[in-house]
Amino acid sequence: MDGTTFKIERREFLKLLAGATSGMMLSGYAFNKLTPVGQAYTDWPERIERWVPSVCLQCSGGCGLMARVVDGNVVKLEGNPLHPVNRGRLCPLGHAGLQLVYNPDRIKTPMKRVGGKGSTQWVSIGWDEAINLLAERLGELRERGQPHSLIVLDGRPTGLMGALWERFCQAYGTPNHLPTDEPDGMRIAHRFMQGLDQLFGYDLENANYILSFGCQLLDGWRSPVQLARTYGYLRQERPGPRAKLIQIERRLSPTAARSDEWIPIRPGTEGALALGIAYVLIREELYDRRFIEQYTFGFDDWTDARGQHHKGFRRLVLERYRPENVSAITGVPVDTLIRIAKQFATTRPAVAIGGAEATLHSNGAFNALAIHALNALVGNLDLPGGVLIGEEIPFKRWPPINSDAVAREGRRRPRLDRAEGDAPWLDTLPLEALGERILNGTPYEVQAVFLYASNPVFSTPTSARFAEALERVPLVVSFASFMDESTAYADLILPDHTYLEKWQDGPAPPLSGVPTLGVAQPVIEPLYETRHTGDVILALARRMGETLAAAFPWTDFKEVLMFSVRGCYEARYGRVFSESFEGAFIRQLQERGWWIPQFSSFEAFWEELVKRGGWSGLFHEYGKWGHIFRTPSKRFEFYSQRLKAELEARAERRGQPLDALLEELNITARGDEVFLPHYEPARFAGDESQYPFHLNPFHVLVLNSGSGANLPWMQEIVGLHVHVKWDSWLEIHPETARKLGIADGDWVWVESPYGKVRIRAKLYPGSMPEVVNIPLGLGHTASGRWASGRGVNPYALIGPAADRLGGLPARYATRVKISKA
Amino acid sequence: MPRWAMVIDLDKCTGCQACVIACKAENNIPFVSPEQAAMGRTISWMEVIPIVEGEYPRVRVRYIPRPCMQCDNPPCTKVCPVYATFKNEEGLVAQIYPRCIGCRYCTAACPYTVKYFNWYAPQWPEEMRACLNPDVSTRPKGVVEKCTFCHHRLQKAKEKARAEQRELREGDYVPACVQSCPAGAMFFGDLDDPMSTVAQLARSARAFRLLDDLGTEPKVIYLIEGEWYGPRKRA
Amino acid sequence: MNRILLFTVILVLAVGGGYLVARPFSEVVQPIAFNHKVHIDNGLDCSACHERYSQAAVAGRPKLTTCLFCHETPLTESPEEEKVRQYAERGEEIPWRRLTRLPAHVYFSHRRHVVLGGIACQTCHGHIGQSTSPPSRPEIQLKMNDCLACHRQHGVTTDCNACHR
Amino acid sequence: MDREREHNEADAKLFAPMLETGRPFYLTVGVLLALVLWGIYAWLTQYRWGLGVTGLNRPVYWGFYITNFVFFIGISHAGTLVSAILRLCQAEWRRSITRSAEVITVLVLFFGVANILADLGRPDRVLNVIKHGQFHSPLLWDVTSVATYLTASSIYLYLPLIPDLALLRDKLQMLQSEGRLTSLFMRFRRRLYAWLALGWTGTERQQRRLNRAISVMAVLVIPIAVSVHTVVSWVFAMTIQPMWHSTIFGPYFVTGAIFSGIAALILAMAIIRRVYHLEEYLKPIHFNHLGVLLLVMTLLWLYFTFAEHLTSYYGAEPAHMRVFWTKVTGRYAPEFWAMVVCCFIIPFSLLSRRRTRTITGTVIASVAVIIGMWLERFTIVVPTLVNPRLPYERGLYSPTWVEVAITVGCFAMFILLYVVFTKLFPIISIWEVREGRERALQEAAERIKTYLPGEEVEEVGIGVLS
Repeated sequence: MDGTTFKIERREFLKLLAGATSGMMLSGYAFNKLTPVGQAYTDWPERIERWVPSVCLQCSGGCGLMARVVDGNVVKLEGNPLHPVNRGRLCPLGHAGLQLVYNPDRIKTPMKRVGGKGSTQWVSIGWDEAINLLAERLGELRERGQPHSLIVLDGRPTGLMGALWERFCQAYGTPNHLPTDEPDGMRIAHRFMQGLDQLFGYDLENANYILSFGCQLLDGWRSPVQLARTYGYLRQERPGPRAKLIQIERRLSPTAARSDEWIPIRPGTEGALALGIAYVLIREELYDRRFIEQYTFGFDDWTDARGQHHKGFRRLVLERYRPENVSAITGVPVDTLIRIAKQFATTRPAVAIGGAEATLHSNGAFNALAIHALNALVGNLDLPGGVLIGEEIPFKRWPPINSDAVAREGRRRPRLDRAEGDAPWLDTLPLEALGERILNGTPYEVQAVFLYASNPVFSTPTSARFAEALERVPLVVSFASFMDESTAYADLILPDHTYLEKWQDGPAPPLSGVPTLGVAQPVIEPLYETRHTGDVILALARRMGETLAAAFPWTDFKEVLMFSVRGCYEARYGRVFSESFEGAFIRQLQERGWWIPQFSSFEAFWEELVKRGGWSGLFHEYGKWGHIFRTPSKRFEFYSQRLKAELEARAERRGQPLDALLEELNITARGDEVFLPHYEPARFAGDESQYPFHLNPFHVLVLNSGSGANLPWMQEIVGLHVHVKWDSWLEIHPETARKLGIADGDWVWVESPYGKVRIRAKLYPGSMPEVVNIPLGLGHTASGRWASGRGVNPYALIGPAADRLGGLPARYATRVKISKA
Repeated sequence: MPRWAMVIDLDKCTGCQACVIACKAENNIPFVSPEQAAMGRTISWMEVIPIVEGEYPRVRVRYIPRPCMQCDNPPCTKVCPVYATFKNEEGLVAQIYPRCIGCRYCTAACPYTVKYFNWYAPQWPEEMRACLNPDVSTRPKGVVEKCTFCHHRLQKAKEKARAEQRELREGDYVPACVQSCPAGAMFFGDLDDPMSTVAQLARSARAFRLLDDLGTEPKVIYLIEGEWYGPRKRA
Repeated sequence: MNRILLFTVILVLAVGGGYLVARPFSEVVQPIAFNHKVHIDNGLDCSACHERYSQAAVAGRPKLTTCLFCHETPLTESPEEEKVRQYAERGEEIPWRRLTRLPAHVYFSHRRHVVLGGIACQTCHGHIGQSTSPPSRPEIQLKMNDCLACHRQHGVTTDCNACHR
Repeated sequence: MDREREHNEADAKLFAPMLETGRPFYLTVGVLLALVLWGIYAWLTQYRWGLGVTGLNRPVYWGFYITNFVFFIGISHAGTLVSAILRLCQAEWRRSITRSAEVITVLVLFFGVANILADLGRPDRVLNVIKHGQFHSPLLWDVTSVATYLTASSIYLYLPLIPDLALLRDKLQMLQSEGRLTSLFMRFRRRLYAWLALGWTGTERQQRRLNRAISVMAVLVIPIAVSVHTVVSWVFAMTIQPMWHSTIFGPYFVTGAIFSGIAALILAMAIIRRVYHLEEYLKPIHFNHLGVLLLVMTLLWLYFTFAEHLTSYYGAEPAHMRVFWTKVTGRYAPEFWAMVVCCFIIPFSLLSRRRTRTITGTVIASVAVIIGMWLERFTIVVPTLVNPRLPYERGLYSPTWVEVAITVGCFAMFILLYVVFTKLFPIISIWEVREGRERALQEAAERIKTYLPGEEVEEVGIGVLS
C-alpha cells in the first residue's frame, strides 16, 4: 500500500510541476498580451500627410496624379483634378502604381554580370563604378570609330527623355535611336494624304458618330482615362442625343461591348469596308462636295502636267467597291454596310478612326489610307467633332550640338531599322527584323545595345532570335526597374527610378488637339540605389570627353526639365493647370487673341507649374487649312503624290521598273490605283486549310502589353468577362468549340507555323467563328514573381511579318490551328 | 441625418474596373495567391459583374459595378449573432472586425454576395506594407469584411468640416471608387437631400436597383443603359 | 486537504512568477528621464512639444530639434539633459517610447477630441504633466467602456464605425 | 431478496459489459482514438492557419461543418423524442431501447456544437455570442434551444438512470464485500455510482416521484426537441436565399431529424445486440416496430421533399430554378439522387414488406438512411450557396482533408464516447425491463380491458401520466 501512495505522490508532483510551469507560461503570456511590451513601441507613426502632384507613367496616357504621402510613403494615388487629361480620375493601372513602386522584385542597385555572356549571375556595384565602366566601353567604341554600332532601343520615345536620348545619340555619333513602342498605323495615312508626320487627334467630345475600325478606344488607346471621360460625356452628360459609337472589329472587345453596334469583320479587310462605305457616300452623293472641291486632290479623274490622264478616287471606288463585292470580302452584310454608310454621312459630325487592329497587317498602310479617306469624304478635318491636327508642346529649343568628326561620321551610317536608308517611312523594319540584322551583322556589327523602357525579348515575334541577338552583342545595358526578359541578357543594369521617385515630364498624347504637358516632382525619396536615367545620360556624357559634355549643359534632369518648360512660359498662350471655371474664362480671352501673362517671372511660373502639376494650351484653333495640308498639291490628296514620288525614286535608284518594286513590296495593284486608297488583300502566315483560324492577340487595358503583369491587382482583374484571373485564356466561338469538342475551361493547344502554346479555352460568344483571341501581356518568363510563369505569350505564335510599305509590324497576320490538349 | 447613397450610371460605365482597384488601394484589401484566387477567395469589395448576353453576332456585354448595396433593410445584419454587422444611423451597413466571430452567416444571408471572408490572415510582402492606408485597419484572419462606403473618409470629412466650422457639403465625402471613376459613371451623396445629385438621379426613370423585389431597399441605385432625354449630370 | 493546499500555493506562485517574468518587458522605459513637471512649470504648454494635437490625429512626440530649441546649451547640470545633446552629436532622433497606446483597429483623433470636443488632456492622460520622472505605464488604462461612457455622457456618437475601421 | 437474485441472474448479460472488458474493446477504442486524434490534429491545423485550409470559398461559405451540424442535431432526435413519445404512448416494447436512444441524443449534441465551433473563423471569440448576443439572429435562437435541449435531454437521460445506478452501486458493493473488487478504478466507480444514485432505494415514494419526474420531462422534452430542429432549419429559412427561404423547412427538418434519429437508433441497437449478446432484450420485434416507424418517416420525408421541390419547380423563379437544376441534373445531381435512393428507395423497398423488415433489413435501411440524410443536409446547404443570385462566377466546393478529418473525428469521438458509456452504464434500462417483467403484463391486460366495450373498469393507476 505504501508503494502505491508513493507512486501517486510522485505522479502528482510531476503533474503539479507541469501545471506550475504551464501556468507560469500562460500567465506570463497573458500579462504580456494585456500590457504593452515597452521595447516594441518605438514604432510611432506620425501620420504626417501630404498630397503631391505627379504624372502617371504606367502607360503613355499622360494622366496627372495626386499622390497621398503619409510619413514618407505613398499610400494612395488619385487623379489630379486640375489635369485636363484625367480631371481627377484614374484607371486601374494608374492605381496599381503603388504595387509597382513598392514591388519586392525591383532591381535595387546597379548590377554587373559576372561570368560572361550566358551567365545569370550579377553582382551589385556602385553607381560610380557602373558609369565609369559604361563610359569606358562606349569610349572604346568611339576610339575605334564605331559609335554607330550602339543602338538605343527606346520604348518611350516621346517627351524630354526621348529628346535626351536622341541628343545623346547625336553627340555620341549613332543614328540608332530606335523607338520600340507600338507604331500607330494611321500615321502613314497622315503622311501620304496630308504630308504631316505627326499623330492626329480626334475631337470626340463634339462628334455625333464615331466609326471605329478596330480602334481600342476604351482599352488603352492613347489615353485611357481621357477616353473613358469622353465616353461618359458622350453617353449621358452632353446635351442632346447620345453620340453613336460603331465598332468594326474581329472581337467583341470591351470597346465593342460598350459601342452602339458591333460589326464583326474578317481580319485585314477593314480597308475594303471603308471603301465600301465610300462607295455608298459617293454613289448617293452624300459626301461633302464643297470640301472635296476646295481642299482635295485626286477625287475626280485628272490630267497631269504631261497630259497624262489619271484615275480618280471616285471612279476607282465606283468601279471596284460595290457593296456586294465588299460584303464578299469583309463578311459584313450588305444592308449593314449601307446602313452604316448612310448614318456616317448623315449624322454629322462623323469621324472615322483606325486602330492597330486595322493597320498592323501586311496591308496596314492601305487600310489606313482607306479609313482616313472617309474623313475627307465627309469633310471633317480640323473641325469640331472631326480629326484634329494639334499643336506640339512649345518646349524651349535646346542649344545646337557641336558634334565632333567621329560623331558626324557615325551619324552618316544607315539606321539599322531602315532597309535601304531611304525615306523614313518606307520599309522600316519591325523589331524582329532588327534582331535578325544584329545576328547577321548587316549592315554592320552591333557592339552595344541600350534597353530603355523596352523589352523586345518579350514583345517581339520569334523572340528567341532576338534573345540570341542580345547574347551576341558584346555590351547590353538595361535601365529597367525589373529583371525582365530582355534585362536578363544585360551585362550592365542601371536601374531607373520608378516614376514616383523622379522629376519627369508627361506630355499627353494628342487627342483633343490641345498641347498638354504634365510636370512631376519626386513624390518620395528613392527607395533603393536607383538613379534617374536622365541623370545617368548626363553623367555619362560628362565622362566622355569635352564635346559630349558640352552638348549637355545641365547637371541633372530637373535642369533639363526647367530649361525646356521655359518654352511654355514664353509661349504667350496656354496656362498652368487650373480649375475648369477659371480656365474657361482665360480660354475665352485667349480664343479672342488676348494674352495676359499669368506670372511675373519664370521662377513663379515654375513654382506654380510644379504645384499644380503641369501646363496646357487651353484650346484648339479649328480650320487651319493652310497648315494642315503639306502635300505637293497643298490639298488633301486622295491620290498621294508623295507616295508616288518616293516609290518612283526608289525604283529609279535601284534601276528597276516600278512594277518590280511593287512586286517586291507585296503590292498587287498597278498603275494609278497604287497611289489611291484601295484594298490590298492581307497576307497571313499559315495556310488556311492547315491553320483554319485567325489569331487575334488583343490588348488588355490593365496589362498594358506586359508591364502590368507583375502587379497582383491587375492579375486579379485581367479576364473579367470570361472569369479568368492570374492566367491567359483563349477566346473561342461556342459553336466552333463545339465542333472541335472543346468545352469551357478545357486545355487546348494553339499552334501556328511558328510555335505552339497550351492554354485554357473560354467559350465567348463575342469571338468570331473563324477568329480566336489571346490577350497580350502575359506569359512572362521573368519580370517578377507574379508575372513569371503565368499564362502564355501570344508572341510565341506570331510570325515576323510586316507591312513593307509602311513599316508596320503585321501583328494580326498569323493563322493557327486548335486541338484539345 | 444624411442617408448616404450611390448612383451608378451603367450607360457611362466602360467596365474598366478602376473602381475595383481604387477600392483595393484605399481599403488595404490583400491580394491572394493565384491558387487561392482559383478557389474563389479573391477579395474585392467592389466588383464588376460582367453579363454576356445574346448570340453571335448580336452579343451584348453589360458591366455592373457592385459595391455593398448598403441596404436600408439589410438581410445580413438581422442574422449577425454578435452585432458585428449592423446598420448605423446614417444608413451605412457597418462591419466591425474585432467583434466578428467569423460564422459567415451574414455572408450566406446576403443576396448580393458582397461579403468576403478572411480565409487566412492577410499577407503582403514586407515592401508593400509601406503603402497600406493608415486610415484603415488590416483585418485579422477569420473575420468577414465588405465595402463600407469608405466610411473612414466620412469620419475625416466630418472632422474637417467641423474644424472649419461648417456643415458637410456635397462632395466632401466620396468613396474611393466614385472618386476614381474615369467615365464619371458614379455619383455619391445624401439621398434624403432632395436637391442632391443622387436624389435627383434616383428619381430618374432610368433608375433601378439590383434584386429590387427582395425588399432589401438598396442604397446603390443604377441607371440603365440606353438613350435618355432627361436631366444630365456631370460627375 | 494538504494536496489542495499545495496545489493552491503552486498556482499562486506560478501566476505570480509569470507576472514577474513578464513585467519588466511590459514597462515603458524612456531613453531620457524626462521631467514633465519642470517643463510645465516653466510655462510650456503641451503643444510646445506635442505639436500637432490640435491639427491632426496624432499629437506627435517632440523632434530633437524641438528639444534643442532650448537645450542647445546646457540649462542645468542634469546628466539627463546632457543626453539630449549627445543624441544631437550622434545625429540621432531621441527614441521616445510610446506610453499611451490603442489597439490597431481603433482610430483616435486628437484634434477631434481636444479641439472639436473640448476634452482636457488630463481626461485620458491623467497627471502626466505633473510627473517628475517618466512613468513606466500609463496612469489611465482606457477600455472601450470608458470611451463609450464618455461618449454617452457628451451625447456624441456611439456608432462603432466612428472609431473602428 | 430472492426476487432480486432472480432478476440479477436473468439480467447478468446486462451487467456484463460493465464488468468485463476484452481485447476487442481496446482495439475499438484504439482505432477510434487514432481517428479522434487525426481530427484534433486537423482542427489544430485549422486553428493555426485559419479556415483557408478548408475547401470553403466565396460563394460557398458553408460546407461540411454546417452539414455536420445539421446532421448531428438531427440524429439527436433519435433519442429523446423517440423515447419520450414511446414512453408517453406506453409502448411496452420501448423498455429495452429507450436508454440507447437517450444516450445518442446527449452525446451527439456535443458534436453538433463542435461543428459550429469548427466552422467559426474566430473560435477564440465564441464567448461574444454570450457577451454580445443579438436575439434577432437565428443563430442565437439556436444557441438557446440547443443549450436547453442539451440540459433537458441530459436530465431525461439521467432520471431513468438513477435506479440503475443504484443497482450498479449495490452490485459493486456486493462484489467489494466479497473482496472481488481490487482495482482502484472499480472502487472509484462504486463511489461514483453511489454518488450519482442519490441514495435511491426504490421505495414507493421514490418510485412515484421518479415516475412523475420522468413523465414531466418526457412531456417537456418533446416540444424542446421539435423546437431545436425547427430553429436549426430557421437558420436557413430566415434568409431569403433560394430554396432556403421555405415555410416548410421547420417540419421538414424535424421529420428528417426523427427519420435519421430512428435510423441511428436501429444501427446502435443492432451493434449493441451483436457485441454484447443482448439478443434476448433487443428482439426482432423491436426492430420490426422501429422499422415500421422508419417506414412512416420515409414516407413523410418523401412527402416533404416532394412538396419542397415541386413548389420550387412549379413556381419556376429563376433563382430557385438555378438551385433546383443544380440539384436535379447539375453539379450536385449525384449527391441528390444518392440521397433519394438512400432515403427513400432502399428503406421503402426493405421496410414495406414484412419479409424484409428483419433485423438485417432494418439495419441496411438505417445505414442507407443515415448516409442519405447526411447527403440531404449537404444538398440543402451547398447547392444554394453555389448559385448566388447575381451572375457571379459559379463556385465549386470540394472539401479538403481537414474537413474530412474533422468530420471523421467527430463520428469517431461520438462512437468512442458511446462505447465508453456502455462500459460504464447499462445501455439497457435494467429497472424498466424488470418493471416490465413484473407488472407490465398485468397492467397491459387491464389497460386493454378499458378499451373494450361493456366492461366498466376503474382507471388503473399505471402509466406515466397517472
